Amino acid sequence: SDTHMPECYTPAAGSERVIRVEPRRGPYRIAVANGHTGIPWRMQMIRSVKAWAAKPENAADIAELKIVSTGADVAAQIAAIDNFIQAGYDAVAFIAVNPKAFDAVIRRARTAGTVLVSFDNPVDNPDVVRITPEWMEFEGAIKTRAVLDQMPRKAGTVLEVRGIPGNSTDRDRHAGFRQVIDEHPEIRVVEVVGNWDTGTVQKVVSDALAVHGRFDAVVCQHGCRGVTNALLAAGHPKVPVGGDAENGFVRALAENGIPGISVSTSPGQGPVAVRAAIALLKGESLPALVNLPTPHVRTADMKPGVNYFPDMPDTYETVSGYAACGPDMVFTPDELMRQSADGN
Amino acid sequence: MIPLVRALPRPVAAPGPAGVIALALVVLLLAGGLADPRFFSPAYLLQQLHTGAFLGVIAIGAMVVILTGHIDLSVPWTLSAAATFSTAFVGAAGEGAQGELGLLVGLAVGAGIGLVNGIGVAYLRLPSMIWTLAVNMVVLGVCVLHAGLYASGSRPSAVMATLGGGWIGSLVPNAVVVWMVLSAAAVFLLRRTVAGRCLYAVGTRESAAWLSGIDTRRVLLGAFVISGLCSAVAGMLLAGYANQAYQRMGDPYLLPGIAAVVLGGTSILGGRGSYGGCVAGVLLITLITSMLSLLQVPEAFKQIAYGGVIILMVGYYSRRAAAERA
Amino acid sequence: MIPALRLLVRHNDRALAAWALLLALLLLFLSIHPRGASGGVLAAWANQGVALAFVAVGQTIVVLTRGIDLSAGAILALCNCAASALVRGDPAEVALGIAAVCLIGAACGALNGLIVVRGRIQPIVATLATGAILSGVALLVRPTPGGSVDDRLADALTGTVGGVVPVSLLLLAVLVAAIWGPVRASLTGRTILAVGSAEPAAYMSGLPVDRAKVAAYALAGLFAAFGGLFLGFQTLSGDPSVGASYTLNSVAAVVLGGTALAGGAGSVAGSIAGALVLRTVGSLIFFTGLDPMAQPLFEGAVLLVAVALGAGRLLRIRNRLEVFR
Amino acid sequence: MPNDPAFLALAGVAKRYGGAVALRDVSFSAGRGSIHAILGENGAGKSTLMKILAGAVAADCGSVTLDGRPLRLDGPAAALREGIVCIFQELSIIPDLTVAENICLADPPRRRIGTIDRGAQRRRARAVLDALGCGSGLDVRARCADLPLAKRQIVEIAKALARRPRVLILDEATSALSAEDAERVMRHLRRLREEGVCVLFISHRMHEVDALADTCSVFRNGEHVATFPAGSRTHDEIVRLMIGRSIAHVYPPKPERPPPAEPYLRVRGLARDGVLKGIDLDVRPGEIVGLGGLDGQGQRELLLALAGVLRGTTGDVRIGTAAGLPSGPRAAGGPGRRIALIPEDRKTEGLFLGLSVAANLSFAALDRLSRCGIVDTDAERALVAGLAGRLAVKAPDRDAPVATLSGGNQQKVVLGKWLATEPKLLLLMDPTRGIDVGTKQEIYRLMRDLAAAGVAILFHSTDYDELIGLCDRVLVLYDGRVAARLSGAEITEEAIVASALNLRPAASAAGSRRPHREALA
Ligand SMILES: Nc1ncnc2c1ncn2[C@@H]1O[C@H](COP(=O)(O)OP(=O)(O)OP(=O)(O)O)[C@@H](O)[C@H]1O
Ligand SMILES: Nc1ncnc2c1ncn2[C@@H]1O[C@H](COP(=O)(O)OP(=O)(O)OP(=O)(O)O)[C@@H](O)[C@H]1O
Ligand SMILES: [Mg+2]
Ligand SMILES: [Mg+2]
Repeated sequence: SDTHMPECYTPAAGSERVIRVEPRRGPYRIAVANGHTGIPWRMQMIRSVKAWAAKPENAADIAELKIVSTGADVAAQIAAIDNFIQAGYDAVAFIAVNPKAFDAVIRRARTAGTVLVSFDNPVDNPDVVRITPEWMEFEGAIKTRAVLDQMPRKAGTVLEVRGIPGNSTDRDRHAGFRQVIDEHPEIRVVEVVGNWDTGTVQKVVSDALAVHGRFDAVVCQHGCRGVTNALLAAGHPKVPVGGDAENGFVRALAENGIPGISVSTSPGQGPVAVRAAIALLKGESLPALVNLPTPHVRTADMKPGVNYFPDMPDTYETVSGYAACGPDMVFTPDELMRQSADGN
Repeated sequence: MIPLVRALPRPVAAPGPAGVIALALVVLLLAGGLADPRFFSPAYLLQQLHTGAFLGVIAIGAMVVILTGHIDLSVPWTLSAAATFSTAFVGAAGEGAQGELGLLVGLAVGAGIGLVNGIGVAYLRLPSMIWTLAVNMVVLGVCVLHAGLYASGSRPSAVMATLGGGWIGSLVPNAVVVWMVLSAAAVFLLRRTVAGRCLYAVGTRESAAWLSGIDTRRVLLGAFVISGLCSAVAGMLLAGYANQAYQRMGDPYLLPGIAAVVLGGTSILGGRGSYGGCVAGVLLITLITSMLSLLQVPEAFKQIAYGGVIILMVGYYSRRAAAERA
Repeated sequence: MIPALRLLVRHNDRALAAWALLLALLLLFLSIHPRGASGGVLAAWANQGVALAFVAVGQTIVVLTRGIDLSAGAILALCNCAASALVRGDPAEVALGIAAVCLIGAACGALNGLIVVRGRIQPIVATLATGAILSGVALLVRPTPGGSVDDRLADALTGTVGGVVPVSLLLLAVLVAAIWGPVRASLTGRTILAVGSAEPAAYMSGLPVDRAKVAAYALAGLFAAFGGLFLGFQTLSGDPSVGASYTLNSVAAVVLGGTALAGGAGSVAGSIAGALVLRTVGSLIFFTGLDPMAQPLFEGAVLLVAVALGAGRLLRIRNRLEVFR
Repeated sequence: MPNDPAFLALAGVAKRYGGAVALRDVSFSAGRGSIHAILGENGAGKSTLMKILAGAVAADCGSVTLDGRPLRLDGPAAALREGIVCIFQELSIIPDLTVAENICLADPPRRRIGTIDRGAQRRRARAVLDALGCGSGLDVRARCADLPLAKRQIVEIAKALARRPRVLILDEATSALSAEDAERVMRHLRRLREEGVCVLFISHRMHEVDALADTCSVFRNGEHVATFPAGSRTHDEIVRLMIGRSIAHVYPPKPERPPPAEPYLRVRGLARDGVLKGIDLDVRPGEIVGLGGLDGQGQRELLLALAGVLRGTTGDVRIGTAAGLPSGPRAAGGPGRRIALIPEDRKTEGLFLGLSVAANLSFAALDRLSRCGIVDTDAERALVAGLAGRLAVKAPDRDAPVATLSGGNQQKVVLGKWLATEPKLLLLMDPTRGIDVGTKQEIYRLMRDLAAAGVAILFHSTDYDELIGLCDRVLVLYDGRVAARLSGAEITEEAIVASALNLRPAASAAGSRRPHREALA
């Protein structure tokens, strides 16, 4: 079966399932239900959704775009989706606070005919389109392997900086890391928990350096600016570091010539998900589980103004969108910054 | 100096909080050292002091508020807000002298939030646990809105960077020096000044203090402003340490701050507690957290150990206090 | 009897105020809701608040003893995880599972009570510690979100009766009336109030102080378990990190409901209103055309104002010493 | 019933608190159907002994037998089960519960299912209060927190009686009662004696002891020094047993005529909704003015209003150089007015129980003891030493928490705390509550000396002796108004009682006559 824009909405390996709904005529009422508040990534995601929707060619399809952030409480997010269903929205795109918690509301959505699209932290439910990086590949095949490549000798100690315990994404990314690193039995792994928080990462990495003295590479999930900070503060030799795509981290790699790789889960997922919802409403079919191409760049290839932005905040996500998903999916910083206080 | 309460019970001289924690620290280090001799390395211990300093500064504010029998739950976002706005100012004003005014901006933010906390608790007589929680949410909202409106800079000024991340030679982290200076100030405040006496008195029995001619409302207000300032200082130090201000940077500090004060033997009901214990508490918490994570202990067991330590220590203090009473 | 009525109103004025506030907010919410007041909307509204309301009820009972339970969220999370492992299979198994989860909650609560009573540790500290321990245990039970919960029962409990009245609200009312009602009217209930009002006096008067305290914390644990169970029915799964936001919100609900943290006086009903108020404020942002960046500020500000309403009592104060009560 | 003299017997009871010995090897017995007075100076160990009987404090050693059976008194509940009911110096009622709930606190009438029958509870409460005779004007549905101290003390007593005690202990339970209520309570105690109850009775008011006790036991420094039939010894002998010296005159001589100075306090038409209805009064420097009257006629409100504690009080007031009422204690204590209010309830208003004796004594005066906010600890030490000596505070040491002092000594600390501010106008609310004769004498002398030094003193007391013995002038309040202004020779018990009941003096004879006595000696 041929699905919509396969170069962008690539089906996950081994998932044949395709989703298609009764087409209906636009323009559509779309809602985005975000969870956690006060996190830069989420804010940029919201911005890029608005930026995308503001483009005239897309605006035509959208009668109403409602974006809410319900915070960490799963009950609140479920209520938000229920309310959008009740209010007769055509589609709801959401980042689940917890991938297991939405089966009931997904059923209610199906009966009510509301299209759900889950992204970034996808729900474990085959009945909705789920758009996500392939976390194991993301952390393993791409990030960890790149780090290994840049290690002069594939031996010694590698420091893994993990995310928030009990979170399924952390679990998958750790698995991906392990999958690759275990191919090298001579490499010893030291594991610390950074909670995806720059300050905590810096603290635990500094501790690890103080105790273990020296590492041959570092693989970090998020908040990786903390890794470079710690390494530089300790005058540690410049070993390969794999990390996120926050402006601060990429800059630190580039400007200090630290070998490594920046792998991005871009906030551009937001508009990609919204566009998927609209495509479904228009009658296009999509794979049930979409794996987004994973943008990444090695230190050697980093260019200012392209891969990092000296005059943007350190928390700015340098990869604003998915080029593979078409020209309308890449955003310039000021394009995003313009999407701010205007109500919706 | 007339002690506010008898330092040690005359008959049974069981060690006080500071003593016990010192003991615990030694035990901890020995245990850790056996597990891995590198825990003894001066580099590691200095590292602990360095990260402890941020918690220590926060604990000063927390202790002052707790002494009055209240609590300040607005620490996380007061810290983030001070860091965010001070660095934003630096970004706008540019590096150099005028950029350093960002320090004042940060302090102003902290003092302002402390003022709001204090007005609610002291003048409107609202329960601190809820009022400061609400204030925390409002500040979060302000920060989110600010970040939503402006792509402002998030990089610390030179001074912030030096104080937060720099070292004197490679001997002492500057943050530790800051902590020590503030500690000295705190000790002086608590032991030698009228204000200090008022803190204890209000924490023991506010009505009696009021009838004694103290404007207890101003005392409470002051306590919360101090707390706000401490959070602000910690925020800017942290921004200097991490070379950036970022949202939610304060989240990891609320509960450890309170726990450190309580482990230090300060009564959560107010009116009782000494600063020495507070410092010891900070060191203990910092060391435990760091060692457990380095020993690769799974999060679940970290949490369990954390809670266990608190129960054991505080349980010991209360038994000791009881022994003192009868 | 009129004077009795007047006393009743005077002693519950703050709870009544909370209900009034809730009503106002709910009407506002329904009026801006594109769908208006329908069974589904009401169900979604109620379901979102009920778990917090359960926790708040338990929290109130502890606060009445002048204590506080900062482990409520952890107990809720633990019970939610337990539910995701136990509440499934044939009806008998489901029933047993529910019983087991309630037992776990009550046991955790009783543990808190024992630590407070035997260890002579301040409740806020003791429960802070047990909270850490229990969330650790929750992580052991379910390292990551998962499990499953009987979905037939779940649908029944999260739906409506006659397409109008949310089942969850009825469930809340019935459980609270059936459990707290009798206790409140017993000597234990009186002791719970007395302890919060003047513990030494209660002890001197020969009231069963320790028993009452342990009972209060056990009840708090039980109601937190209800909350965890209900979340399980809502999410059909268990999540070790689900409790984080519940602890302090439950305390906020208690205060909004007019129960003094100083203990001694207050009402469970008020706290239920307080919990639903908190959730309704959250729901308002769904349909107010508020910029997402401004939503957190809006929520915070509304809560701030709601809390500040409590300052009204100062106006009534004639004797300034009452300020300190 | 047989009136066996050893109905309640203690043998070899001792109790030490850390260093301080509260009781050493006390043996003591009391008979059924008797009223047994326990006498002793502050800190003698009376309360400790009673707390041991009530199970509130565990003795270090020794035994207690009741009706020949040895008792295990672990906790108040145990003692109450044995029928030992204690009314403590520190009130033990629950402020947030109603009068009825308090009176039936621990064993309320219950329905079959175990829930409390609130109707029956109200009826029982009423019955007890009526039996006591103090129930009038006390709504059993009222929250106790809303009641004045005296009413709360009545509830406390009713609560104890509701438990049908075999042994009833009153530890200064009448200290805050107006003479009338005290009278009623005593009448009821006599009735209980007839019913065979063993009553132990602690009071520092000798006339109450005279009026009630059959037997007296005197304690001193934690030792049981003597037991004798009431009336077999003169007050002077008893006092000597208590404090080891005799006191010739309790009250210092009054100066001939009050000094002709300008009034320091001048009040005209002081009013506050329903409680104060236009009060005029002057207090001159060097003058001690007493406030008498039945309980709750506005005495407390008057003093609180003058200290700025009450809002919404109107009237033309001039204090020292300042006009108008202070806006709060801070303003009251300020340079303009120099008022010190000795509050009524030492535990919640007077003291910081958790803080040391020294910190308490110096606290109110800290601004005098500090330069630009920094405490001058030497000056503080000196001040504390001075006060502690002057008031003979009996404490293990000055750094001990005030909570560990005996009731009377806590009261002394309260006094000292405010004397440290060197006030010009002293407002005293029942300052000698629970203070032993010896100390009372010292305090009276202290007040007289202060007056002589030019301090104006306004002094509210529930004890007529004090008003008569100490005051230059006495204002008797009735229903928020001044019912009588007595001075010099007019200050007699009859006159006070009469105007307190708002009667003509003649009629008073019928009212409340008490066995007349001269003031201790
Ligand atoms: N909790 C305590 N801790 C330490 N010492 C105490 C404590 N309670 C009482 N004491 C000491 O025991 C002694 C006796 O105290 P107690 O209260 O029995 O005196 P009292 O006879 O009741 O005096 P008063 O007439 O003033 O009430 C006093 O010296 C007091 O300081
Ligand atoms: N020291 C204090 N601490 C806390 N609250 C206080 C204090 N003093 C007064 N209050 C209360 O705070 C509010 C403002 O007090 P304040 O005394 O300033 O009012 P005010 O305008 O002076 O009163 P009035 O109108 O009677 O003069 C009042 O409710 C008062 O009861
Ligand atoms: Mg006594
Ligand atoms: Mg006494």
